[in-house]
Amino acid sequence: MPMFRRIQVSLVAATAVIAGLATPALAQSGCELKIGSMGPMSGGGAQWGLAMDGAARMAAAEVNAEGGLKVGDRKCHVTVVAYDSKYTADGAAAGSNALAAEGIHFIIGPVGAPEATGIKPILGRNQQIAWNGSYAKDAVTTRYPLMFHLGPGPGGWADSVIKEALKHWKIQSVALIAPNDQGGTDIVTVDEVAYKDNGVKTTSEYYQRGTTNFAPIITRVLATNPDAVDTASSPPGDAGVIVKQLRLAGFKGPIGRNGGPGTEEILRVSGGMDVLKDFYWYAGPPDTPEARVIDADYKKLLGKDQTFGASLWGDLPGARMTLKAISVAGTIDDVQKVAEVLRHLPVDDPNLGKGVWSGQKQFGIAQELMYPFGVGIIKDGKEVGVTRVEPKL
Amino acid sequence: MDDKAVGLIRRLGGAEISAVLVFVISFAIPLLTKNVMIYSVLNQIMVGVVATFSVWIMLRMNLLSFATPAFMALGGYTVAIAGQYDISDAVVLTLASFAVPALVAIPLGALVLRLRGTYFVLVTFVLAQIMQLVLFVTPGLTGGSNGISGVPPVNLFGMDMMTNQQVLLFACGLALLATLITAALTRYFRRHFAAIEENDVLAESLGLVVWRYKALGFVISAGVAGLAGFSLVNMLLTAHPSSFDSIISVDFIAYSIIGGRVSILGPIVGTSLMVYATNLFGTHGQYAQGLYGVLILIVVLAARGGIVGSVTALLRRRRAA
Amino acid sequence: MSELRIEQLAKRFGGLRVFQDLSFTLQPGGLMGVIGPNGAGKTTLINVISGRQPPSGGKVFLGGRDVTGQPTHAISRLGIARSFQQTNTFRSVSVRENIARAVLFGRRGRPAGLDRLLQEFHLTERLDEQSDKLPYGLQKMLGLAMAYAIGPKVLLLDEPAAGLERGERAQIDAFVHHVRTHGGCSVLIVEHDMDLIRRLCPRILVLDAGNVLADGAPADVLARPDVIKAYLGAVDDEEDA
Amino acid sequence: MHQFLEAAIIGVGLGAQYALLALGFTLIFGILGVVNFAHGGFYMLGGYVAYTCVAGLGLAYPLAVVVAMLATAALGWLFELLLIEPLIDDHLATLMLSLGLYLIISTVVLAIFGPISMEFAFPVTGSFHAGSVYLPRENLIVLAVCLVAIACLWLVLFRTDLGRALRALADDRAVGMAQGLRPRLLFPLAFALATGLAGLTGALVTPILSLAPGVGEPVLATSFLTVILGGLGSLGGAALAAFIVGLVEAYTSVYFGGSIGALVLFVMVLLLLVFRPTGLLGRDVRGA
Repeated sequence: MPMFRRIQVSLVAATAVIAGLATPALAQSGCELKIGSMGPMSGGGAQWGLAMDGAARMAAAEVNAEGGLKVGDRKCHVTVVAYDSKYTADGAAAGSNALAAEGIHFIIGPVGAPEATGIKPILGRNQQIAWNGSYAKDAVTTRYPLMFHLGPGPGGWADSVIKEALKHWKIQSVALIAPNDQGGTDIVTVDEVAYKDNGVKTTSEYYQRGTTNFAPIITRVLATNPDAVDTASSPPGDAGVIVKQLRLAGFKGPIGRNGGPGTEEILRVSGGMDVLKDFYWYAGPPDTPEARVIDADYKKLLGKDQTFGASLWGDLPGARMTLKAISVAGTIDDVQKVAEVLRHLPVDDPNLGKGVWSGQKQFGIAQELMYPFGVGIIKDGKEVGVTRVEPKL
Repeated sequence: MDDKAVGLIRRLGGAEISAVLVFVISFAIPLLTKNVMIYSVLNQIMVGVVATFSVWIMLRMNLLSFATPAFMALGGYTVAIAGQYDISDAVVLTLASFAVPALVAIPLGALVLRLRGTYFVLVTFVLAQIMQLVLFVTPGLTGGSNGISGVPPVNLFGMDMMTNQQVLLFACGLALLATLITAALTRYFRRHFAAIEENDVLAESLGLVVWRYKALGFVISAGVAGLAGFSLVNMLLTAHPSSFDSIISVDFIAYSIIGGRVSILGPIVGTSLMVYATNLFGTHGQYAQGLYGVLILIVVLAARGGIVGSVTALLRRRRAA
Repeated sequence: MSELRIEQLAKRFGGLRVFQDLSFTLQPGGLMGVIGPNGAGKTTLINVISGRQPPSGGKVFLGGRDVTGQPTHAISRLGIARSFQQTNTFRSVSVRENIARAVLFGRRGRPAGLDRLLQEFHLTERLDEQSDKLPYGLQKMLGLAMAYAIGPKVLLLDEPAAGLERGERAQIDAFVHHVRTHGGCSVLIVEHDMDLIRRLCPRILVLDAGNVLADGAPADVLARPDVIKAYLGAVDDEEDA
Repeated sequence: MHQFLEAAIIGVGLGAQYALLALGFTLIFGILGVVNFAHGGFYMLGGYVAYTCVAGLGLAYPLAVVVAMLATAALGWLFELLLIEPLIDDHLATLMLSLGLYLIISTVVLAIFGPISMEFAFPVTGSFHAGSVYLPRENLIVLAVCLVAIACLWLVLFRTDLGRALRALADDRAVGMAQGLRPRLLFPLAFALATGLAGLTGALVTPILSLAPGVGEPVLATSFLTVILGGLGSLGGAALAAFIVGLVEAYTSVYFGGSIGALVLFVMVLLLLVFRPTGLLGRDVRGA
């Protein structure tokens, strides 16, 4: 009866793969604490995902160097599992599940707004704490209390950046340029409000992500004769090209970046200080000797240079605070308890200084870490310096 | 087994029956285990298989379609938008998520089915990109680049499908429905599709109305993709443009070719293997893509006709020996 | 009945004229041959009549009904079947399945004498073999059998003997005889094999440079000096373009 | 008015780049019947090879461009010979192979060079200004080189025996082979020619734009669009369509902005196909 046998065979073939999934998860030995890192680790935004991973690995290495994380009366060895969530909503959702399957309750990441959107609803199901570094309008909400935010977002800094820029230049109108997806539009809408509050007229221009030549967009933008152009949250590579092409087109006004780190890369891609000329930007954690210690420690602990710049500085406190909260709560399983401890931990990083739990005003929930940050100014091709802004609620 | 039963099975098709059985059995898995990894992978497989069926239906007629994400988006956004009007009845949503993309496919089909071969491939790719842009420029309806989040759970027979287990069970149900539709279509018209796949000039000269079957296949394929979109949105509780990026069609095509295009079991095997591999590789961070690429090379070079095709050929050879 | 009438048919590809002003009538049950040197437009003629290519001018009538420019499947369903120059079967499936598909798509049921035809070609004993595993000659006969299996009134044969061994060519005669007696078909043959044409066709049409050079009984036509000059000097077994 | 001129200048510049890419893409398709998903990967690779030559080996930039072209051509040649060749008639399989290769190329680049943009500047800077219209010098040079490359390609294809052989294979492989052309020799060569062009474009264009992993993806999409518009396998069509795409992209982006601009371009291509299903200069296509 060949027909019947064929059914059997094809059934076996089809179910084999599904059955193969049912292998039991790794058995745990001793006290081992696994934490996750998440973000785009390939493609366009890879540097941010890899910075998250670097931060998680550094925080883990710090406690391991002291013999492990003290949890109750045990010392736990901390390891990091990375997940490439590809800057997509489903990538992050799948990542949450994949990490949950390895018994991971604490995730450093994800990075992008789409990822944050995707992972938020699932954290409750999987009992996981996550730290997103996105600039999404709803980076944290009361509805998903296990989501924390590596702040500040544009809502926290934009006003200070604009006020600082206005001290150096007369800006009555600004054109903002950003990608047309959530990573762009969310920041631009926040920036627009901040500019208007400071009496600056705005126009916004969105481009298709993946655009490589910005000359047409720039021609369009310059037709409105803006006093300044703000590259908002355009990826640093894109922003560098935008700067270069703006200057080639003869634009003489100041160029801003009210949208996150990456100035070094912009400087490199655009062709240097002479091209950049007049530039103001949100500089992330201020470049202080204490912050620089992080780079030295990273090299000492992980045996290689950190190549993520200030991104790593910004991500590190989230990882450190998480481990601290686990230690204080004395549990590696009770996520609710860890979250509760975390919300009340004092915000004081050995390298970044004193900060606050912000977010109440913008999001209605104070789950955003905000440390001192800097506003950088380059004028006439010379770096004027970075002004330190203390966090305030 | 008596001759009548054998005849019936042969008429219905062994592979088709196996495929349906696989999904019937899959209902048991969420009831037997609580393992999050299995839930997660299985849920992705359930979504992926449905989307891959949509590609596979077109492959039955030798048409390689990149348009699946566009129709998935139509189905998914239909559900998300309905959710905003508090429509959460599972039956209504299932019908809508099938019907909306299928209806849109009718005029689109008239446009793109005139094209053959690689033109069809490239144009469907353009269609998927247009859909992305349409989402971006219609923030009022689709939430633009932010998508629509907080989609309410579907309501099946008065019960909200909220827990992980219920979501997965519902995904299994949608996959079973998609399998039934796909199996019924490709089995009932197997001769027509096979003739078009192999030699549409000859088929037409023998009197087959080729465009009619191509149109039918395209419309059903669009509807099935819509079901995949529904399943995905239901899993994420969010309809987001990044879920329907044109580039994900590459995954579904890879699933069906790696699994094998000759049998309906191909998409199932291909999707299961590749989704599993993706999850395995996902924790290898930046090397995930490369590992995926290597896997594609290996399967294409080592298993011509895909996995199911190769296994079938192997068995046939052994039987002949 | 199903008389095939061609009126002033013309076909151009861009500036290239394939044929023009072509008129003839094929009576129900009739049989005619079309000959001409390579590139005379013989295959294109079949393509245009069967709807595969649109004509640039002129009309095609079947049984008095204008079928010009109809799609291939429609013309096929109205009763005009064609065979192809190269072997043309569904290669990956069995002989049985090939025949079954032709019968299914033709939608007229199994035509009279189909099984006897298969027997005559010795295809009956190879029904379960995959069609592209058959010897070339048999594949060709299968292609012919499939054209007949849709139950046509008119059969257009495109170089049925091309590629066949001398010894196999008698099967073409048998096929033509069979479809005329059992199916009542009229047959139009495009062919290079002059023996075959002479043997079979009571009437032949000679095409040259897109025009009808001669039309009549083989004995008369083939004796004409212009026909000999235009065509017979260049007889060969090559397939035309 | 100056916006109008500006858009024209930008459009022609874009068109020249797109033409080099699309010519290679359509060459591979026309001759081998392979839809090359790795085309963007070769573009990216060209950029990185040139960068390595300049920054790592200290080569002069023009020399680096040549090296990049040769290196990508060599990789294309090997890829065709070793992987594509055995499966040449299975269009789906070759499509998947090129996709797999693309994923591997991007991963290798990411692993070696890291995720951030490279510091890779064009050796010539500055721009010509005429009133409010400007023309960057570097763009002018790239445009010139692109046009020269297109001209060279045209000479090779239409004035040499190799070119005649390649075109004969593209027209009809069976006839070409019957005439004694040897696909085993010519196919890898055609593939290498096309990937070399992509590498050349990458080496030329990435320094004036940016060089990072992921710059290959939009290249693939644009090549698709251009080739559809021009007519598959038609070299003249690809060149013509490249300039049309470049100009339409420039004008729509300047007058309607980024998102709408892209949408207009896509819809335009779709509409064209309604009226001319074989593209501007295409003929009937073989099945895929």
